[in-house]
Amino acid sequence: MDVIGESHFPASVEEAEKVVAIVRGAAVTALPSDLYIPPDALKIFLETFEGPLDLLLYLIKHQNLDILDIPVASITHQYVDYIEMMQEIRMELAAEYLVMAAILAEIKSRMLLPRPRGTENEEEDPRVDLIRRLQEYERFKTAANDLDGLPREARDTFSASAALDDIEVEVPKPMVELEQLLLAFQQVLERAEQVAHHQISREPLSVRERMTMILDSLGQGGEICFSDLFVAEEGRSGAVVAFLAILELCKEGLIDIVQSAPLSGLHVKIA
Amino acid sequence: MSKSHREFRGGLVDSKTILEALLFSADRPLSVANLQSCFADSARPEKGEIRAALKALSADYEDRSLELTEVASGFRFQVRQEYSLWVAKLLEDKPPRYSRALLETLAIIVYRQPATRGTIEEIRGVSVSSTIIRTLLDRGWIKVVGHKEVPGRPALFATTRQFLDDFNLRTLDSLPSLSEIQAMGFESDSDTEQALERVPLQGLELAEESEETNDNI
Amino acid sequence: MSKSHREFRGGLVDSKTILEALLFSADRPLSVANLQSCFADSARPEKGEIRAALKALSADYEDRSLELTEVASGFRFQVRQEYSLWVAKLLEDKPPRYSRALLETLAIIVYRQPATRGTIEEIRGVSVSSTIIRTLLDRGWIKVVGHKEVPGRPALFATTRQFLDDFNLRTLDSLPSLSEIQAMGFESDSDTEQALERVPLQGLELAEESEETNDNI
Repeated sequence: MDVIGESHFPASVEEAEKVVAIVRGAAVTALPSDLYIPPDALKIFLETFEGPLDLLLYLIKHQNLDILDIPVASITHQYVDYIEMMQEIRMELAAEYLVMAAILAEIKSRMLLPRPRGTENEEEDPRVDLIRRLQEYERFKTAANDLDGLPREARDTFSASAALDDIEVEVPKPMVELEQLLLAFQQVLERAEQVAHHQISREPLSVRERMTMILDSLGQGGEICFSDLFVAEEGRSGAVVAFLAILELCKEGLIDIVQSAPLSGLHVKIA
Repeated sequence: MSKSHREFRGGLVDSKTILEALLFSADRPLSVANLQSCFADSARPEKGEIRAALKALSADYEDRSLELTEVASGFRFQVRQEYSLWVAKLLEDKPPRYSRALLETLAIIVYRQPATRGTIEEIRGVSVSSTIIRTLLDRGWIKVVGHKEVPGRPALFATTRQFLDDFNLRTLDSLPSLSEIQAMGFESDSDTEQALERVPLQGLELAEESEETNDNI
Repeated sequence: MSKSHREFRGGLVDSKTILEALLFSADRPLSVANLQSCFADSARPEKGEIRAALKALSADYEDRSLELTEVASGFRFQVRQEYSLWVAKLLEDKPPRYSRALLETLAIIVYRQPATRGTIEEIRGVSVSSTIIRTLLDRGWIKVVGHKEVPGRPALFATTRQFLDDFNLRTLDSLPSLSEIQAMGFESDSDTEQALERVPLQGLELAEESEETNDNI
């Protein structure tokens, strides 16, 4: 099945009104009674939803159903069909969709069970909770739209200011305590670890600092003699730091180490 | 106040024009107290005087492209919405367009504050992405106001004054109230449908295209 | 230009008021060419028209605290000298504070230097605003030390000597190492967090006023 390119879409508004949808290049002008989504389109279809509640709302609204009277059986079938299709095309299936399928199935099964006499008032309609959630979600969906519609600073309104050139004032610069900076970094690290797809390596800062120094000096001269990157007074540990910094810069592709002739001196330059 | 009456060319330095100068020099909204504190002790106008001067100032700009508005943290001059089309062309970074997920999260925090992630997840039915929370914190629209005393001590989020300022609101009360629970029927769901327009689906209605272009300018 | 004539309240959107909106929303002087480029091709005024409109605009502000001036790179509105006394008070008022996003960005540059925007974004999980980078560059805490040889040649940021001076450090090495920081176990106490989180992005910390009444003006 081909995914239809944009060019097949109706060119004008009038045309669009007549055409209900385009499937495989052919315009469909009548609404099918059920909602069938070809697998190729499913991914895009689902990406436009914010989750199972959103999808369910769409399904219910699309069929012009009164939410207070959800025909659980048909909705469940349709919903479960999508879940199955998602699995078929090996879409990464969010757990929330599966939970919703389970909820629907449970409601359906409870509706099928005969109720013992006399308990009707005590036992709630199993749909009540779902309806409450859908209604609650819908309120916030509307609220989100309304919020976006408010005039927003820097999008719809812009603050007006005038220059102050002739006015001489020392504007104090914001001060930052070292502790604030460390706290900020600690929080970054915590988050990064939770997410965990990048490893923040534990190199000593001296290497990072040296890397900056080397790049700095290369920025001015362009090319530097390898041995000039080592300072005798720093002793052995200084040399190790410098060497690690050079290796790290090489690894990150930031510098090249070149030798113009065999046995001649090494030179370091910006890659 | 008489001390501050000085003349320049045809103009007169009085509290109204001083307030004008202050409001245009600040890069944030200024409250009446902020404005008062810029006057020398001996010549400090009363709050009432400041308010009267602001009112007169506001009237001066009635026919101009700027307006004096009051938001949560005070007063500011801003370019009227009618001019955003032209001003947008000046901007280096286009104003970001926020995702539905982010706006829904924000809406829940606005109307349910203080709210935990749990509240947001319960209402939206999906887990909250950390990126969304981070973006909202970065934007200065929400802040952590405490922690709920339940296992895990989840953070409680609330909106900030910056949020009100950025949405041109004076108080949370000036937001439209959360819609009543409605029997959900037939209204078209233009957001979803617009997104679905491009999807070749059997049985999916194409949204009626409105000739309005999106407002992300 | 006729296309752009639209009315709002008592006002009229015409080239003069459009120029006014542009000049007040820009954070730099605007040349005649800059101003022209904000109009749609079909409605772009001639240079002469722009100049005439600027002249009229300038006259409108004769009696106000602002004046339209021309500097090397173009036109801008500025606050008249007569008002420097009051404006100075405003600016002395409160040292601004940096946002949490800015501090985190700086921290990542400190510990991962030389770092590209990509590195920062990857670690923080959200995009880095240009404003933050510019603020750090302006402050003299970071500098560009080169460009990474990958597509787009992104700039490599590193900290400066100024950064060390301002934080009272002799070398970067005197900062705690990553593992030390993690072991520090700062109390994620909500006060600090709040303080960091509620800071407006680029603005000044807002004065906390208690008894502000909000009369509509």
